[in-house]
Amino acid sequence: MNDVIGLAPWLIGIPLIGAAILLLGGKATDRWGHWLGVAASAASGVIGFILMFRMIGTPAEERSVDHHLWTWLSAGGLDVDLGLRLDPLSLVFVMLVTFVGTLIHVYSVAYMDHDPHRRRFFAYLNLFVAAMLTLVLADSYLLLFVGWEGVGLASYLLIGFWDTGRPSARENAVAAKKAFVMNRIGDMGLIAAMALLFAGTGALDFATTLSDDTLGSLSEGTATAIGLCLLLAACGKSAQFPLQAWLGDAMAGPTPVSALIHAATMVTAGVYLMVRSGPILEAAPTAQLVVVIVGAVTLLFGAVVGTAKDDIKKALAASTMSQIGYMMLAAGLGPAGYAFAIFHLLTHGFFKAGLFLGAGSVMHAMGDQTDMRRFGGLSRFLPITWITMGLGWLAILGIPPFSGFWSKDGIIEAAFIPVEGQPWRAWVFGTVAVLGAGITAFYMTRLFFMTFGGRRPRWTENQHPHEGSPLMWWPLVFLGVGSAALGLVLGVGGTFVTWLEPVVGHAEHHEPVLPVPVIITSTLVVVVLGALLAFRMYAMSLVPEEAPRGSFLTRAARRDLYQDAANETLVLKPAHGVARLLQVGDRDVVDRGWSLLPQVLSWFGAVFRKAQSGYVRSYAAGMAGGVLVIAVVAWLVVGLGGAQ
Amino acid sequence: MTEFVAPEIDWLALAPLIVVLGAGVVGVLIEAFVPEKVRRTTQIVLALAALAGAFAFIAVLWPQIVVQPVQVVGGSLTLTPFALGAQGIIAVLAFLGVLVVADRTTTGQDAFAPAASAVPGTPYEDLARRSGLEQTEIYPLLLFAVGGMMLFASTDDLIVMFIALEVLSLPLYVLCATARRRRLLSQEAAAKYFLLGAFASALFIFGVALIYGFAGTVRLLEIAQRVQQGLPLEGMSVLLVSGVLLVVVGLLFKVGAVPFHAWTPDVYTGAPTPITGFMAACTKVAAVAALVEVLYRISIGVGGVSPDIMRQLQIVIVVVAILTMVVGTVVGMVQTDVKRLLAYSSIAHAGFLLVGIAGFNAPVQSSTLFYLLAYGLATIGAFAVVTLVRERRITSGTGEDNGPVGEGEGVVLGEATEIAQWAGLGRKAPWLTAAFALFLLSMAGIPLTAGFIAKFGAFTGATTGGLWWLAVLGVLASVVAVAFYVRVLVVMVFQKAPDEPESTGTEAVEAGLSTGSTSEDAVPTSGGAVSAGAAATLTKVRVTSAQRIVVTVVRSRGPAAVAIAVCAIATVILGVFPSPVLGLVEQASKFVP
Amino acid sequence: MFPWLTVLIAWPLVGAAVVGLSALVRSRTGPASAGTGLARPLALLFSLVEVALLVGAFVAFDTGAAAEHQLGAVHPWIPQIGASYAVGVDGVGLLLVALSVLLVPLVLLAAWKEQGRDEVRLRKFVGLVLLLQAFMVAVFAARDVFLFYVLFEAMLIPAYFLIGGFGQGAGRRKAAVKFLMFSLGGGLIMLAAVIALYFLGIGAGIDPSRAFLVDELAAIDLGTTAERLMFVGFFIAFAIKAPMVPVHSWLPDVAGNATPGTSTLLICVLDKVGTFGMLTLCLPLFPEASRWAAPLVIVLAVISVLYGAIMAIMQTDLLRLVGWTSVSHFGFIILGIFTFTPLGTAGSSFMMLNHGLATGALFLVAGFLISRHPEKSQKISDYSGLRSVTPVLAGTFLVAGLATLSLPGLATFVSEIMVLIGAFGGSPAGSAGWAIAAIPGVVLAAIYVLLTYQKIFTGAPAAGLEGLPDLHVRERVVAAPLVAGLLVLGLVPGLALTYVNAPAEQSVALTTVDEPADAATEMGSDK
Amino acid sequence: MDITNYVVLAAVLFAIGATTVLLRRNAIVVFMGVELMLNATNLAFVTFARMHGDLTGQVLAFFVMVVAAAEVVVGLAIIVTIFRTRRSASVDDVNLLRG
Repeated sequence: MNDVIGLAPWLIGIPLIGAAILLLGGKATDRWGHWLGVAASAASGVIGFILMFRMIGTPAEERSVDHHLWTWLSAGGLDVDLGLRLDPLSLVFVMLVTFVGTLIHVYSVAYMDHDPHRRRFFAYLNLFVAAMLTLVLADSYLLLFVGWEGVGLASYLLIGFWDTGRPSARENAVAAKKAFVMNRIGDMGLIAAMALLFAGTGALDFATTLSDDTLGSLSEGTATAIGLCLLLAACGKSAQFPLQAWLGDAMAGPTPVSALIHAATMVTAGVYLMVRSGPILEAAPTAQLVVVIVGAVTLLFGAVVGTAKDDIKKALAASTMSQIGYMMLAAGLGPAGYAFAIFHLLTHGFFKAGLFLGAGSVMHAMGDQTDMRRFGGLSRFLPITWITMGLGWLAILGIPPFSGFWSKDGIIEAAFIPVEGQPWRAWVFGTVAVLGAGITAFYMTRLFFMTFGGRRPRWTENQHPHEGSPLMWWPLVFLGVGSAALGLVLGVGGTFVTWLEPVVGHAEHHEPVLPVPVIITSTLVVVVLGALLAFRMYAMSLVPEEAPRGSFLTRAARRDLYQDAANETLVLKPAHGVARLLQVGDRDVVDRGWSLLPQVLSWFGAVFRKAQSGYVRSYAAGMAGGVLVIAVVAWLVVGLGGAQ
Repeated sequence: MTEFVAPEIDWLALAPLIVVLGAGVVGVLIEAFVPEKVRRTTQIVLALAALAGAFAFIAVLWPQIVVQPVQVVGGSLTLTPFALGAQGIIAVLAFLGVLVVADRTTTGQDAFAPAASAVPGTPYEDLARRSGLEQTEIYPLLLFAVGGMMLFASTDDLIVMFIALEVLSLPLYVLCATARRRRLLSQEAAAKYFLLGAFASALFIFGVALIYGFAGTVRLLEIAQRVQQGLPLEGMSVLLVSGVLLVVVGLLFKVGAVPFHAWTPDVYTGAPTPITGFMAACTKVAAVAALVEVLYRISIGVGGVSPDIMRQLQIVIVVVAILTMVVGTVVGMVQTDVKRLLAYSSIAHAGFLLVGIAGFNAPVQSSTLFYLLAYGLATIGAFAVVTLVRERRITSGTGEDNGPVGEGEGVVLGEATEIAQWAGLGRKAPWLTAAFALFLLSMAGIPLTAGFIAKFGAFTGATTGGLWWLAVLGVLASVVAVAFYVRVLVVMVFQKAPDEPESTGTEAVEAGLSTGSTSEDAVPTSGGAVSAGAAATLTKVRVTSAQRIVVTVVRSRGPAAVAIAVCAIATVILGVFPSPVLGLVEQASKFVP
Repeated sequence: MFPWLTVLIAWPLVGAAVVGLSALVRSRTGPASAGTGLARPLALLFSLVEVALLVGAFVAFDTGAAAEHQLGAVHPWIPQIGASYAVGVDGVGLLLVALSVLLVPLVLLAAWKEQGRDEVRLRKFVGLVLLLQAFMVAVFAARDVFLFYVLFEAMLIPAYFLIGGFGQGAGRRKAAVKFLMFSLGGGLIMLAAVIALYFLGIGAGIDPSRAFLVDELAAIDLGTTAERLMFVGFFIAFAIKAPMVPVHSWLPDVAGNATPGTSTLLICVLDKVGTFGMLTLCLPLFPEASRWAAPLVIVLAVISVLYGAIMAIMQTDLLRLVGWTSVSHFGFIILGIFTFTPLGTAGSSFMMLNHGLATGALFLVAGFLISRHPEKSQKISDYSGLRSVTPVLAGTFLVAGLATLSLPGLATFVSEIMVLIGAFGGSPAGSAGWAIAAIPGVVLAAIYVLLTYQKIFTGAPAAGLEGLPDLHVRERVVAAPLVAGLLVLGLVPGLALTYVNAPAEQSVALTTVDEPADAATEMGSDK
Repeated sequence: MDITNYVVLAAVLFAIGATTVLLRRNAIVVFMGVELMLNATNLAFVTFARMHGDLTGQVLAFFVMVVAAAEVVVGLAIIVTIFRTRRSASVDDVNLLRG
């Protein structure tokens, strides 16, 4: 391992350099810039492979290596190295990020072909890859935070990529800002968590903070506080309830961005944080419970929203939200769930990326149309897209043997594992998980058939949908295969679980409250029911081109269950009121208060000035009076002094 | 047949006085015998030489005085280092003052009326002006005043002090009345100054009488001894206290402390500006020096034996100091006329000086001397600048000629003393403005100028005397003071000069009204020049005849420029490297005055 | 040893004088208003040589003893009143000296075209800048309370003329006066405390001819009441300078009316005197009183953080906005200083440097932007969609903005996180709570930066702005060093932390020991 | 006769003089008030001289007279000039300078 460890920094370095070249290089790099971007991403992918390969070669207990680069921050008892931690967990992410990332780079070469600023786009993509790798490779919370906000920045730049020169430019910019700010709200949690950690353990690096003896020294209260702060951060980054509002708007970015950042990798960083901080959470059961609840709520929330969206990207975004809800839920279940959380994260990374890219190629074919009510019957025109998305669809439904099944089913089983003292938990969360699976089946089927199925196309005649260039559909194929096979490869015999054990620890086997076969079958039944329902509604019958008014629930779901309205009324309006108040206060109280001073003085001045009447006699009188007054004062004071 | 025994007199100690007063006498003779062409030059040279000589003698005297103070003719002249220092400062400032007085500027006119006795606007006056008469008597008068001041600052004998008071006052009364322009104001200033001054000196001398009644002597040190011995008769303390009080009041009047300040703004405004500068600087030095001597000799002179007396005096000074600072600064804030503003600033400075003096401890003497020097330099410099900022009237038809016309067309009139008129001076005359700004900053006590070191010393003095709260008050007061200096700064440096004629014309008219300016230059026809009422009519005249008044800066013929430069440089040097001078004045506090 | 600081102080003075005299040269060779004269190149030359001198100073500085004051000299100045010319810098002082030395050439470059062809104004401007630089270097180096006070007040004068004489805003005169009055007011209150210090010092047996040396004064034990009173006197002056709510009113006006260059020098360097004074005068001289006042100060600091940020969000004037952000940042700095943790204090010291770089960059870039507008408008609403018109400008602005919102990877982040984490473990009561309360500041920062960026650079280009030129070379040269510095210090903060750690440890030690006098003596002794 | 009477008389005279200064408009009369104050002073001097039994006080009285005379010269000169300009000797008319 140690012979190749030196390569690790280049995982981050190469894309970073790529981004730098593309940004500083200016127009000169326009011609070949995009290929440089692809190359950079691919290069770190290769390095990732090498490291992965060597790590598989090493015995399990030696699979966690900290590679120290240089002392980053050393002051007042806080010593943080700039160091990378390579272990199974981080390498899984490295593989995901670089592999999917590279595919999406390639896809973008074609997708962004006509965009004058393609170079900038690739610079941002590389920046993202570098930041994401920093996030997952960091060996301390502080460095993790650097990647954490780095991906936030990249996401900001990419969501707002089209922030000028288009009718929707301003909206895109606003969406980007919204994403960044809501992420920052989560980041407050990470900062607070770091403060608590430093106060509690005197360090911020994983090696120290996550070791058992340090955690033993932490009181459960502190641990809970830290856990909840971390959860807040995770919610911001992973669009979990209640900080989920930004993800839908984030779809304003180019589709490859949605695929890479807002489906496959960045949004799952929250899950990574949870799993990485597993030891802390285990020291704080309350925090764990909250994590599970947040996960459960979000997975339902996302699923419900997904059922009503007509915009294909927004529907996928909602589904992402919901799927991450599953991962969160798993991450809250302790060692039993960690592995499946990451596993689902991995598989989801593939099939969701595939679905997004598919959606992208559909939009590409339909002239950037995103409304599914304007699609339909595309299977004939976009066969490759149809098939690959189909694989993704089956995967996300969790139909065996497609990859989703292996990961999601694991999570559902884990959800059913009873917690001593709280028997209700297993039932509640288990049911939620199953229910979620059903709804997922419904909206994904809806999406799939509204797009490809249906009796007759719902687009105008002058559109001639066709597959994009090979650069676009090859990545689709790769991802499709991945969505189909990955689960089988890694899932059978728990390969993946054992692979992660060095990091997340071994989960001794618990029996779920229901026998496993029962769970599996019931889940499948629910899923199939959901799918059939959707098939009946959107494949068998006609889909109206204009969205019907729908039930209250539908309308609510279309509007993301009024999350924006809630934020508006609960947060923004009051905050704005406060701000206005402050503004007025500063102008009319503070500032005026200060300016009052000279006014008062000059008023006195004007008064005294009257005494200067110009009459000699009054001057003389003043003098005489002065003499008397002073005499009296002198006498009085001394008199008093004598009295003492 | 007893033979005559000549008194033992230390002539060297008297030399500075003798030189100055003697020169004054000679000056009178010059008026009589020297032909008119060279008279002015002779007078100027004589005056400057006398002051320089006096200073030379003082320099010679200094080493021996700091070792051992001397009393000449039984204390009528008592040279302590403090007194001698005061004399030196007076000599220096007077020298600079004379330079400013002597400057005729490129207009060829000095600031004094050709025939002060002539009624404004009469044909006789016109004649006097046309024939280029000049009143060179001002120089002997100045010398007499300086002599009086030097004596005033350095005597132990209250009567001598009284005489010195008159010797310095009477010439000033006269000088105030001799302004070339705004004659009415000038005369009014003289009248007010005289009446109030006479009143004050009456109070002073009555106080002396009472003290004499108590002590049977008018020598401060002896008085102090009497105080020490205790009261000869019951109820005599009343005599002493009220007597000292009256004497102090008489001095505070000269210092210009509230509530005895009322004359200051009017006189400073009305008097010819060079005289104002001279007066503001030198008189204050003399008066403060005398005040310190009286107070300290009586109170701590013999070891502060009578706490009551000391306490009462301290209270008087503290009360007056507070009043003076407050009134000086606060009223200064609302002034619109530069000369008046400087007058109020001098009142405020009297307050700060008193804050130091109120500390009642020997070291204060040296800080006081330094303060007086710093203040005097800034004041003379500032007023010198004022003399160069003039109004220029530009008429369609070239008006009646009065005095040669400066560069550019139109007629140069009196000083433009409205602060508003100073707008844009920074562009017209950057160096002059810079100097004036420097003087203002020094008065405001901004570090790296002499004024700051001075203020620091004063407040330190108060704190040494245990009056730290008074020091804090002083600090707050100086914040306010800063405010009105800054106001002038803003106008001069940042504001643009108004260009369009109408506005300036009317502005100047308003200026004329508010300062009651009825300068005979502005209106040769005597009709209007009676009172403010008439001033209104003459403004109509101005507006109707489309004349415009613009503000110009006349070039100095040299002396004034030298004075300004010296003041400016000295102000900076005393601010950055004050230690040599501080070292000198520090010796002044070796002895109780 | 070579008196580096004295040279660093003297050189700009020489520069100012030479620039002033260059007037004569011009007037002999030709009309003074003819095109660009000697003033600018001369000034730039002097400021660059100054930078070279600074390098020498850094080389000579022994980082091993960063807590001690080095490179200095002590000479009697006004022995009669006990003032000496005593200079010397510890790590923090050195960094701030560096800041004031490095920003000046950039400001001069940025203002290269500002005064147009008006040679006279130009000469005044650069002359004043050099003068101000000398004062700033000196004030950060002063080790004598009297000297410090003198410079503290004296540097207001050039600043005053820079604000009032060269601003764009109509209200610049009022702003200048407001600035001067606020600062002088605070300064004079401080003067009272200085005088009191003088007496107590002499009372405690300090040699009256050198009664103002900080190290000696720190060694004496002033009575509790007196110490607290004097602390208040000093602190008010510093709080006004810092600027801290509620005595901040002068800052937005100045920022909104002065030229960006002036604001840079003023807010990014000169105002640091406030926090620097708190750190190097209040704590050593009045440790007990500092502890006594800390709880209140912390509250005010946190209020400043949030207040400044919220006000920044509400601004419509670009430069005022940047000014308000500084109120917020100074809040962080003060928070770090008065929670008495090595980490927090080091963070604050580091932040003084970073804020200078970040806000400086923001001010200057904003200046470039405004100078491009046909009406030189400062209203944010007058701009729109410029990202496509002037991409480089937009990028630079964004980077500067990200530095202002302290994005990880940039130096500002390191210092801010140090302050927050440090403050959380602070010793005064309630530090943790207030540290948490300050964290929302980071969200507000994100809002005011990104909102501004969104309004100015995104959407459809505003009418009349389509043709604006992008940053040209001179302007890129100005922005590059700042951005580079922020990046480097963000990745290798150790470069700066080696200078601030030891002083931080020490000043915390001062405030944590029970008997202030002891700590003071050992501090005095290790000089 | 008790010495107090003399002192009181002096004081009364002084007060009358002061009152005159404060109350009368005519500059000449005002000035006469001042002179009256000076003479009250003289009386006091002489009285105290007698009391202390030394001549200093009496000599001082002469000094005061001389000074008074000098004041008269200058004072009348000024007052007369003003009178000639304004045709009025009322001190209340000379108030262009104020504020």
